[in-house]
This record gives sequence, C-alpha cells and structure tokens, in this order.
Amino acid sequence: MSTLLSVDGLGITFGGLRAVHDVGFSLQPGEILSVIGPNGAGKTTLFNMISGIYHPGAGKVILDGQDVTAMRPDLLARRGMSRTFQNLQIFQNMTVLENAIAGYHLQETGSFMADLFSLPASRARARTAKDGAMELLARVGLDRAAETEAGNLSYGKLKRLEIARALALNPKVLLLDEPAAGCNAVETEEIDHMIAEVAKSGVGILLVEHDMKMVMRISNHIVVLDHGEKIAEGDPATVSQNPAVIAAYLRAEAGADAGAAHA
Amino acid sequence: MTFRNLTTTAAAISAFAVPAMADINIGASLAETGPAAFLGDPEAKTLRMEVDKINAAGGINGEQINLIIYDDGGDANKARTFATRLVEDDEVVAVIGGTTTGPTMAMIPVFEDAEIPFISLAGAVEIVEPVNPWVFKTPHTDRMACEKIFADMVSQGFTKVGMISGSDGFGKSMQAQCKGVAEASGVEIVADEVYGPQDADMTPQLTNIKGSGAQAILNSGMGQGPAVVTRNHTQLAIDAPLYQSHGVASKQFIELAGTEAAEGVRLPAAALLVADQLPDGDAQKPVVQGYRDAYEAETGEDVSTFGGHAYDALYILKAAIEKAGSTEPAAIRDAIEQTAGFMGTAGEVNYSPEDHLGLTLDAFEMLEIKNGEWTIVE
Amino acid sequence: MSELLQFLFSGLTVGAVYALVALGFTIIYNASDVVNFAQGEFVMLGGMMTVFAYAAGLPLPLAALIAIVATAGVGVALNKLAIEPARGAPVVSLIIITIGASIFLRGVAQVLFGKQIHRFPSFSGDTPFRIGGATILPQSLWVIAGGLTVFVALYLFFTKTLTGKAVLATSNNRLAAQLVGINTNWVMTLSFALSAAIGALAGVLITPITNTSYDVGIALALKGFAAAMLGGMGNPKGALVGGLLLGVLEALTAGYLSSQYKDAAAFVIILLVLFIMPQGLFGIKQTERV
Amino acid sequence: MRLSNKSATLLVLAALIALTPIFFPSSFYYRVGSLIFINGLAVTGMVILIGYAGQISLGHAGFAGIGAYSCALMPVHWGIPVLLAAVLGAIISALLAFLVGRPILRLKGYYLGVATLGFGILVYMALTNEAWLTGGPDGTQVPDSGLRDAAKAIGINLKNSEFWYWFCGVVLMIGAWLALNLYVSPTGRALRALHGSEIAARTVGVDVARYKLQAFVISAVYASAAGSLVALQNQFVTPDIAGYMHSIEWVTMTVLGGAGSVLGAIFGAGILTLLPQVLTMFAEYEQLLLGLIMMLVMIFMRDGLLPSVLRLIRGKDE
Repeated sequence: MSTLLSVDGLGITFGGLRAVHDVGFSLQPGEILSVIGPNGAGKTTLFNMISGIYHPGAGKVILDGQDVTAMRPDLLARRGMSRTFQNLQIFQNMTVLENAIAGYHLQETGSFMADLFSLPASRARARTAKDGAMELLARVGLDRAAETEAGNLSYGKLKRLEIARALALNPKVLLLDEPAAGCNAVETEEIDHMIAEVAKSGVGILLVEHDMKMVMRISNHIVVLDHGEKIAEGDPATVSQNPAVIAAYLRAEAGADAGAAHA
Repeated sequence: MTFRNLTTTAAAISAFAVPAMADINIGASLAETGPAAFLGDPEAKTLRMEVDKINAAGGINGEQINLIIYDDGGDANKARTFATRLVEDDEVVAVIGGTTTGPTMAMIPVFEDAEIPFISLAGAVEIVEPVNPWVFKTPHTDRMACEKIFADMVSQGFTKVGMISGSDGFGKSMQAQCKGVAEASGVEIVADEVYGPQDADMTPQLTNIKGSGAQAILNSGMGQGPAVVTRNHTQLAIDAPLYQSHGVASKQFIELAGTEAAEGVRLPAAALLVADQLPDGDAQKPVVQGYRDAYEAETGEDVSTFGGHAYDALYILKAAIEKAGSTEPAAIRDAIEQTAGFMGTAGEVNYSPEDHLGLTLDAFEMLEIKNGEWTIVE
Repeated sequence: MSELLQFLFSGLTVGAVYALVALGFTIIYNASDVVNFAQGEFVMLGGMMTVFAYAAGLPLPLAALIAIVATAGVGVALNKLAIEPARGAPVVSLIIITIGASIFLRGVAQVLFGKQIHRFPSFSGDTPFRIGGATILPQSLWVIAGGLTVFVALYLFFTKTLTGKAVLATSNNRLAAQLVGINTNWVMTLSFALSAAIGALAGVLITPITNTSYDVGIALALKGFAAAMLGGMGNPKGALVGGLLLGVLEALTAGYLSSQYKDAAAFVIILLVLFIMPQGLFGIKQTERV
Repeated sequence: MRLSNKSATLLVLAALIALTPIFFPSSFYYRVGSLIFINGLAVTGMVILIGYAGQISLGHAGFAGIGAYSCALMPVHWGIPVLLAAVLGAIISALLAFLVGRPILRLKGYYLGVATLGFGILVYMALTNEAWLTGGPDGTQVPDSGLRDAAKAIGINLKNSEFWYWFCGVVLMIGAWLALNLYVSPTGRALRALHGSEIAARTVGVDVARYKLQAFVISAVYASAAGSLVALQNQFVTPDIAGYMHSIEWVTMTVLGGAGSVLGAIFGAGILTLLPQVLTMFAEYEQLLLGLIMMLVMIFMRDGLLPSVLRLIRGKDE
C-alpha cells in the first residue's frame, strides 16, 4: 500500500459537456507526476475535482487508502493535500508574511476565546506559525518582502508565495497548477529546484505545467489529457514519442493558428 | 482665559446654536420627518407661525420667545438626545413635543430630572396616568376617542364591531385602548385586523371583517392607510358603516380617500374641522376659526387637529408664563397646573394636580363626511 | 371561493406594485452590479412630479410624461455627478453612494414638495370590476398591465437589442466590453436613465392606489428589493415573478392567517426560498472559477 | 507604523475618550459622546463581520433589539437584575445568531444582505406586534440599572449623561481591545483569509462555514451589547431600535469610516452620529445635506474617511 493518491474513472460534465471523462492514475510518495495536454484538455478541472472544489460526476479519489471523493477542501487539507492555483488565489488583503502564516492555519488554530482575549496560548500558537512562515519565506526568497502588502508583489513572486503557502501545510500530496507560468527562465529554474527538493522529502507532487522542458526534466511520470480523456501515460521519454500525443498537440496548434488567422 | 476661549471656539466650530441671553427659550422635539411626519409637520409649522405672531406682538411679559425645534423623526432614542440637548445646551424653560407616545415616554425622565415643564402632543393615556408633576398633554386620549366612537355606534344599534388598525404606534395604541374599553362601552370586537402604514391594499383584511358579521367597522390609524381602507371599503361594497379615528382629522383625508368613498365616514374630532358650523356665541368658535384661517393662509395646506394640539400647548404655556410672571421652570409648571377655562382648538382645558389632560369627552364632536365636507352629527 | 379570489386580486395589485419597483432595479444592477438604493426615490419623484404638474393644470398624461422624463434626467445626473466620478470604487462604496443619494433626494423632495400626502385621480375611474363575487379596481389593472409591459420591454431589450447586450457585457467585464468597442460610460448613463424612467412610471401608475409623499420611497424600495432578490437579481423574469409572488403571499397570509404577520410571512418565504435556491428563483448559478 | 497596530489604536481611542470632554461646553455633549461610543461598539462588531470576514449584514439592529428588550423585559417578568439581563440578552443574541447564521451564511453578497434584512425585520415585527410582552410600538420602560448609584457609593458622583459617557467609553475600549486581539490572532487571520479568497482559504484548511459563523455570532454580541447600553441609559426602549434603517446605518458608518479598521469604523460612527446634531441648524435642509455629505465622502474617499485622511497626512499617493 505505498500508493499515496489514486484517481479512478474520474469524470464530470458541465451543462451536458463532458469536461473530463474516465481519468485514472496513481501517485507514489516522492514521485513527480505531470498532467499535460493542450489548452482546454481538462487539466485544471481534474485538479479541481481531486482537491474537492468540484464534485466529480463519476469515479473515485483515494488518498492514503481512504475514499476522499468530493470531500471538502479544508478536510482534504487536514488529510495532507495542498495545492496552488493557475489564476493566483493570494490573500490580497494581507501581507506576504500573513499569507504564509495562513498556510499554517491548521497548526495555529485553537480556541476562539483564547484568540479573543489574546491569551498566552493563542499568542504562542501564532508565534510558532510566524516563525515557520518566516523560515519558509526565506526558502522561497521572499523573507525581505515579508511586511509588504501581498497585492504589491510581482507575478513571479506571488507564484512563489503561493507555493510557500501550500508547503506550509506540510502536505503529503501537493498539487501545483502551472507554477512556472509567467515566470522568467531564472525563476522557472528556481521553482524547478524547489519542486525537486520537496519531492525528495517524500511528498507526492501532481503537476500541471505548460513548460514542456521543465516537465520533461523533472517528471517521473506523465499523464496526457485531450478533450477530457486520458490518451497516454508513462515516463517522459515514452510519452514524448507517443504518436497520439504528438497528434493532439499538433491539432491544438493548428487550431490555435487557424483561430489566430481568423482573428 | 485660554480654557474658556478654547471651549467657546470648540462650540463655534461644532456649530451648535447658542441661544441669545434675554429671551425665553422654549424647546420642542417633534417628528417633522419619518413615519409620523403627517402629525409632526403641522405641529412644527404651527409653533413657528404662532411664535412669530407672539413675538411680533411684543412677546411674553415683554420678552421674545426663542423657539428651538428639533426633528426627532419619531425615534425615541433621538428624541431622548434632543431632550438632553434642550435642557443642557439650549437651557429651555419649557418643552413642547413628543409627536407620538414613544418619543414622549423616552423624554420624560430627562425633564423630570431637570425639573422642566413638558407638554406632550401625543395620544396615549400613559403619558398623564399616573400623573407626573412635570408632564402635561393637550390632545384627547385614544381611550376618549374609542369611547366616543363606541357610544355613537351603540346609539345606532351597532354592537358588533370589526377593527382594522395601522401597525404604527398610533394605530396599535388606539387598537389596544379600544379593545380595553369595548366591553364597558357595550360593544363586542368580532374582528381584529392590522395593516402596515404604507400598504397599498387592505381588501383581504376588510373581506375578513365583512365575513365576521361586524355591524360597524372602526379604523384606527393615521396618514395614508385610512384613505386606502376607505377606498377599499367602498370597493368591496361593505354595508357596515366605517368609522375613522381622530388620526385622520383633516380635510386632506377626504381628498385622499376620494369624495365618493369618504361619504358617510364618521369620526370623533375637535371642533377645529367644523369651525364654521359651530353656533355663534360658542366660546371656541373664534379660537378655531382664527387658527384655521391663519394656518391655511400661512402654509397653503389644510388645517389638521395635530397642528391644533401644538397651538393649544403653546398658548397654555404662554398664559402660564404670563401668570407666573417669571421664566423659572418651577413657577411655569405651577401656573400650567392652574390652567382653568382655557379655550383651545381641542376644547376647554382645566388642569389640576390630579388631571394633566384637562379635557372631557364633551370636547369631542362626532363628525360625518357629507358631500365631501365634515359635518357635525346631531 | 369569492374570498380566495378577492385575496388573489389584492395580491396581484400589491404584487404588481412590487414588481414595477423590482424591475427598476434590474438595469442598473445588470450594468454595474450595484443595487441602487435610490430606486424608491425614483418612484417617489415620478408620483410627486405628476401630482404637482397635474395640480398646475396640465392634463394627466402630459403631467406623467414630464415626470418620467424629468426623473430620467435625475437618474442621468446621479450617474454623471456621483457614480461616474467614483469609478473604480468598490461596489460597497457605490452602494453607500446610492444610499446617500436616496437620503439626498428625499431631502430635496421634502423642501420642494413639502410633507403632505398626495394623490391624483385613477386613470379610468374608481368603479370596481366584479368577477366571481370579488372586485378589482381599474387602476389595479393599469398597474398589472404596466408591470407586464415593462417586463416584456426589458426582456426584449436584454435579449434582442445590441444595446441591451452591451449593458450585460459591461456588467460581465467592463474592460473587455471597452475593448470590443462598447462605450461603457454611455451604457451606464443609459442604464440610470432607463431605471429612473421605469421607477417614475411605477410612481405614476401606483399613486392613485397607494398615494404618495416625499418618503414613500423607503418602504417601496425595501419591498421591491426583497421581490427582486426572491426572483433572482438582474433577471426581469425574476423581478416580475418575485414581485407578484410576494404580493400574493402577503394577501393570502393577511386573508387566511394573520394580517399582523403578513410581512413576516413574506420574509420567511424569502428565507426559505434562498435556503433552497441561493440565487433566487431565476438567478444564474455561478460556478466558482479558479 | 501600521494602522492595525493594536496598542496605537487603543492609545488613540483612550486619549480621544479621556480628553475630548475638556472641550465640552455643556453636559449635553456627554450624551452625544455616549451615543457615538454605543454606535462605535456596534460598528466594531460590524468590522469583524464586514472588514475581517467580508460578509454583509443588513439585520444586526435585530440583535440590538434583543439586547435592549432583554434589559426591559427580563427584570419585569422574571425578576432578573438588569445587568444580568443584558448579559443574558447577549447570550440569546449569540444563540440566535448561531442558529440563523448556519443557513444564512451560505448565501453570498446581496442574497446574504436580503436574508439578514429579513431576519432583522422579523425581530422588529415581533417586538412591534407582541404588545402584551413588549408594550408594542409605543415602547416600554427599562428599570434603573443602579450603576450610577453604585458609582456614587464608591465616591464617583456624576451627572447622568456624564456617567453614561464614561461607562460607554469603557465598554467601547473593551470592545475595541477584543476586536483588535482577534485581528492579529489565528482566528482573525482565518477570517481575513476567507475574505481575500474563499477557495484558497479552504485549501489551507480553513473551515469557512465555521469561521463565518464565529464572525456573525461575535458581531451579534456586539450589537446586542450596544442595544443594551441604549436601553440602560435611556431607561426606555421602542421597537425602532431594531428597525432595518439602523442596520443600514451601521453598515454605512462602517464603510464610510473605513471598514478594514476598528478605529476607522468608530470614526465613521462618530461622524454619522454627530452630523445630524450639527445639521439641525440647517432645519429642513438637514436630510439633503446629510445625503450630500455621504455621497461626497464616498466619491472622494472611496476607501473610507480614516484611511483616506491618514494617507493625506502621510503624503503617500494612492
């Protein structure tokens, strides 16, 4: 039973449209599994189903041997699942440091009354969380921006902040939705290293990423989606040679070109 | 003195009115706006108009009246604040007001504490029962209105009454009083319905009253609700005659309800509405005619009994100050309590240490609308 | 049976009043996500201006037309002077501006028109129609017809006209709307003018039934807002059905249960509906996009 | 220095409460001051709900009504001491908020607004209609709390309005202290997180429903306490205290002053409580000016009065 997360026959329809259909795979501890596919293939929808934001219409999500299908995100967080978002979901109304501390929510939360009266217990919890958050920020190179309003940060830094926040949960499974999007080459490489490091510590990583070089470099296993269905899977070398995958990407590009020509 | 300068500057900056010294400061807190503005507006207009008149004629005992009116919107908490302001900041010697019962009751402790005489313009009996030495009132009580109406019903052989009341303070208060005196008056309340003061249609309530076997219908309410009730009463062709309360006692009611619908509606009211129909020689006639003409000329609006209540309060106060020959609140209070034979718009007022209402049931006339005009029921 | 019919007639009359007010909310909401708390004052202005123009001797239809056009002008002024300068402010700030506007307009009306209650005659007399033992006033039919007409007009406006679609696009994504060439300033101005005109029309139609005074707007806006929410904000169908439903519920409660608690019953139903359908009866369910 | 700095806010507040009476020309100003503090207390609760958690309520005056009528009715009907009644009122408000909040807080935006509005109206209607218990629209007396006499007994002899100024001032300080505690605490962080992004808050483990409910309940307690203070001070209460216009007034004060900070909201409460008193000199133009000022403030200071003023002082551009 070393499988950390397994997805089986997952599917969902939106208004009669099959967004994802019968997708399955499994993730081992310390493994980096990438989900790739052309735009609109259903990658983010798949993530949203696994992380409990959408309720799947069919299939199962098993975490650590337990069925967690359609479980609330905050309960999944308690069971060790953490994620980032394609369109950033930063707490814009808080500082960088507070964003990171928010990742420690489950560790720092306690009695409401203790918080209200600022009892020593409450302050101690908050202090521990703050120390952890500072350490994390240092790790992603944001410690000097700790007191900045999060909204004032550059896009690349926000991406790192979001990863830091996700790591603060000390997850078993980490879902990263395009962590390198919008980042320059240097930043991408930093993120690259970070992911590898996290995986080395035994965390299973589920990755959606458009930067194919990065995907090929760090993934142990790749799942390819097209039109909501799994068309291939395997190690990077196998998948990149798969004719169906190449066809899907070519078709998507042709479509994009055709679209561009029309516009 | 720096400190004094500072406080004066602060007062000037905060723009609170500082009254002139030698005048007689008379305060008022009225519902010029809000749900009871229908009552409070004519009250405020009357006070302003009459105070100007008194001042032009040389004031009281040679001193000018400085009238300070605040608009409490009918809100008890606001009224309480203005009461404090009148006492502490404006240093008034007497206060008129409290358009409705809630604000009046909220203000009483302030004036009692500061020992300032207070003449309320609100209807409820609780204001003067039990008697508070500092509190008087000029309008008839709701209970008197109920008794007058029920007496008229009984005299016509109606003993089963359907009630329909506004859910505002005025309507609810009168509803409770009428239910209280119904048995003693020899009538039975067979239906008891309520509407919101701004409601557009009361046919469901009236349909239920129609089906209850009521021989007569009593609508306790003020403002625009009774006009809708009256129109709906006609719309449903209900045989049981409709009685309104003193809360609609103005010519405007007939316009709002429509002449046709208002035909035959009865209500108890002071002689103000039918000034011209009073017999010559009636001591009240010149008073009510004078006030009505002045008010209608000044405002261009129809006179209502509510303005009359303010008129009565002001002139009772004026007489008391003249009699006391002093502007000491305690002296004014004593003089108010000795008011006897004062002829106001509501009738003859005789206060005593036991009676701070001073009106009898005779002060009410039973009126009926005929051909769009108020007439006295013989 | 005739009782039930009477209650229904009453409910439809009152409901049509609510629906007319609720319909006025939809356009501004659709263009800007702002619930305009001054909508009740538009209704008040329509009624009051008609009262005074009529009293000045103008024929009723002309008086009504003047009132509607003038109120639309007030709507435009409100947008130009208060909403447009606050561009980019959070929605809640815009809402506070409309609350301020409602207090302001009420204050102006109080100074200009006084605090008396007014009315002008019904359009087609006061002789009730008798149907199955129940009665309904001709003016009620005017109000109901007015509500239906405004509903159909709005429905066609939003679905069939380019301008209507531009309004919806502006609400969805202001920047994108500008990029595809929609003059969003103009859309906003138009929305305020139309909403104000619908409000004023409501005021003209309902005044013979409800009477009018400087402060009728408060209660009307409250019920109109509740009706719009019950139906689903922004949807003309929701405003119409929500309004009529609210009116009928109140009338049936007053008739069969307790007139004392008829407003309470209405709000209890609204709460129940929202628990089951959090977007109202016809509101669009929004999927969380991340 | 950041605005949310707890001790700075408390210091400024304490200084304002303690020092402004120096400028009072008459003891009427103490009355206005006490009303500002009472509204300030209610809006401090609204800051927790609106500013921290990002939820709206147009029905909190309903809780004020419960707080006020508890003080009026419990002593008369069950012989409960007035002060204990105020505490019980707060507990009842909390329980009611807990029960009502569960289903209501699933709604968002305007739908939450209309649901809370409906709740407030139901409370108001019960207070108005059940005249046998509440005295109906004309209101009812509240027994003397004995607080002023107690103060007298320990040598603090104050006029009525002065006494309530200081008493409400102290209660406001406590309320502000608690709200500021909450702001920097894990709970406050969770509330602000779900305000910033509900979905992200969920994924870091925040039980969104539970935290919204906590904010709703605690803000209800604040409103209830404010209602109790009005009742205790006036010794008279009418159902108007639960009227929806008061709920809207509190939201307006909160947003006008600056919803994000306790001091800002109290500032808003101060301005909107004081304005009607100042505007009385304009007689019938009072309402018109009040509306105009509200519009101007929101047009030119869209983040609220206090944040905008502070920005101006610091010379920091937007």
